[in-house]
Amino acid sequence: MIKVQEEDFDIGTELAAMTDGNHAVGGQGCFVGLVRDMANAEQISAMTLEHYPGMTEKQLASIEQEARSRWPLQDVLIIHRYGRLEPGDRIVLVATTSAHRDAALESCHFLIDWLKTKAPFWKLETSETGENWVAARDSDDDAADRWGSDAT
Amino acid sequence: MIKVQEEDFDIGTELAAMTDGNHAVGGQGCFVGLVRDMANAEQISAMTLEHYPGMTEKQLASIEQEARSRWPLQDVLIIHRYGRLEPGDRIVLVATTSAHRDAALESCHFLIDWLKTKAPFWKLETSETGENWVAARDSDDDAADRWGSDAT
Amino acid sequence: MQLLYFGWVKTRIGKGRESLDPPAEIADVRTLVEWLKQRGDGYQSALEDLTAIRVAVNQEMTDLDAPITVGDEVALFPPMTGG
Amino acid sequence: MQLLYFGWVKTRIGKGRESLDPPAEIADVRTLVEWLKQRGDGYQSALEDLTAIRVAVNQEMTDLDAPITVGDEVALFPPMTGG
Repeated sequence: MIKVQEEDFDIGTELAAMTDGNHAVGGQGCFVGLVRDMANAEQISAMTLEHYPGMTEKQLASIEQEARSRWPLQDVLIIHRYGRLEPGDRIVLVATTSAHRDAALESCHFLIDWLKTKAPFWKLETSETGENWVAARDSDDDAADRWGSDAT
Repeated sequence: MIKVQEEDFDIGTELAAMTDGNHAVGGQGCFVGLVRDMANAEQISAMTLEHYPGMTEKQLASIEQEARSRWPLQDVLIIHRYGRLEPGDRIVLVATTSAHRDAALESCHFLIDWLKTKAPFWKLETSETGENWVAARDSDDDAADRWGSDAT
Repeated sequence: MQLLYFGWVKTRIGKGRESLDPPAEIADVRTLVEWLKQRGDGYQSALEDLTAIRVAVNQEMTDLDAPITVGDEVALFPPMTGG
Repeated sequence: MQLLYFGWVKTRIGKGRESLDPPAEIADVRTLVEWLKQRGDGYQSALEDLTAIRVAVNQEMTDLDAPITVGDEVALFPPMTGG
């Protein structure tokens, strides 16, 4: 399931909804990304996430499908926020359920790695010195690449 | 932090407590283990976890320390339940926070792999055919071994 | 043709969206971008370094060689920074 | 000496804990286990396959060659199945 939203989310509610009543789940992996207060030694007061409505949902759905094709997953959840966030705010939640722990944890790692470079979001950081678009990092490309390329 | 308890836990509350007020956290990884309703093609009605009070807490603390020595973690939480559980019930929660996503996710994977073979718990499955102690699996030993051996 | 800009491409061009009618001979993204660069300093600055530009046509990722036609939605943006 | 049994070791011996005074010449876990096996069929069955037995002395993991003394807490159990 894909959710692209401005509002915060409740991790406990979201994770419980994936497992309630499904007694075939042996493991649930999850990752939560949060806004840090420091970037390049500068104090950040806000991070504004811009995205490409329409394409974002399609890309996230495609990334979900890719994860499902690679691991035996029972459920996949991606929640990605946009708009103005502050340090400590949650940005993104990815969670997967599987009969097996390796599938759950590896697929979470895959999802967040691919989101970094393949989900159409752009981050604008606000600090004392002004506004600054966050640059894509080579290390994020490398992290995405280690999973190989899209099957499609 | 280590908690060994009979009661269930609330994932949302536990995860939020690790990040609230700490604006240096960039990523939080977590894994939840649940009781499955099938084992070796048999329907399971209950799983009873026995543990070694005193030693359990020591072992979990030692596993937490090992994770902290291997990754730059800001916080580590391990909650492990004991007693009688039913299919769908939560057994264990591991969660870590770090400035970086790789550290958070890899350390969660490490923690659950080591818990499987190094935490003094034993599982008794109840099915229609009676009670059966869950046998340790070679694949769990292999999973623990891939992280190398204890530094101590 | 609907044109969308995101991230610093948007900031430099000074708008996030516009509707334009490029000349009929513009048949791929690369020639569209060259045409846009002649529209002013903002476009010139935004589209100067083509290695930093990512392209989506009708909400699908593609590249500068992608063919385009009148009714397409073409988006130009820097590398994505999701997650 | 406090003896603790878990998992199927406990089930086969028929109890989870007991206090015993082994003879003075029993100075390591291996000889303790051999002595226990003479106490009855339950012990014999539980401790038959030593490769399946794990050992903790005073709540620290160790092995059959570990030395033991009178006041120790010795635990015998199958491989752990946590998580």
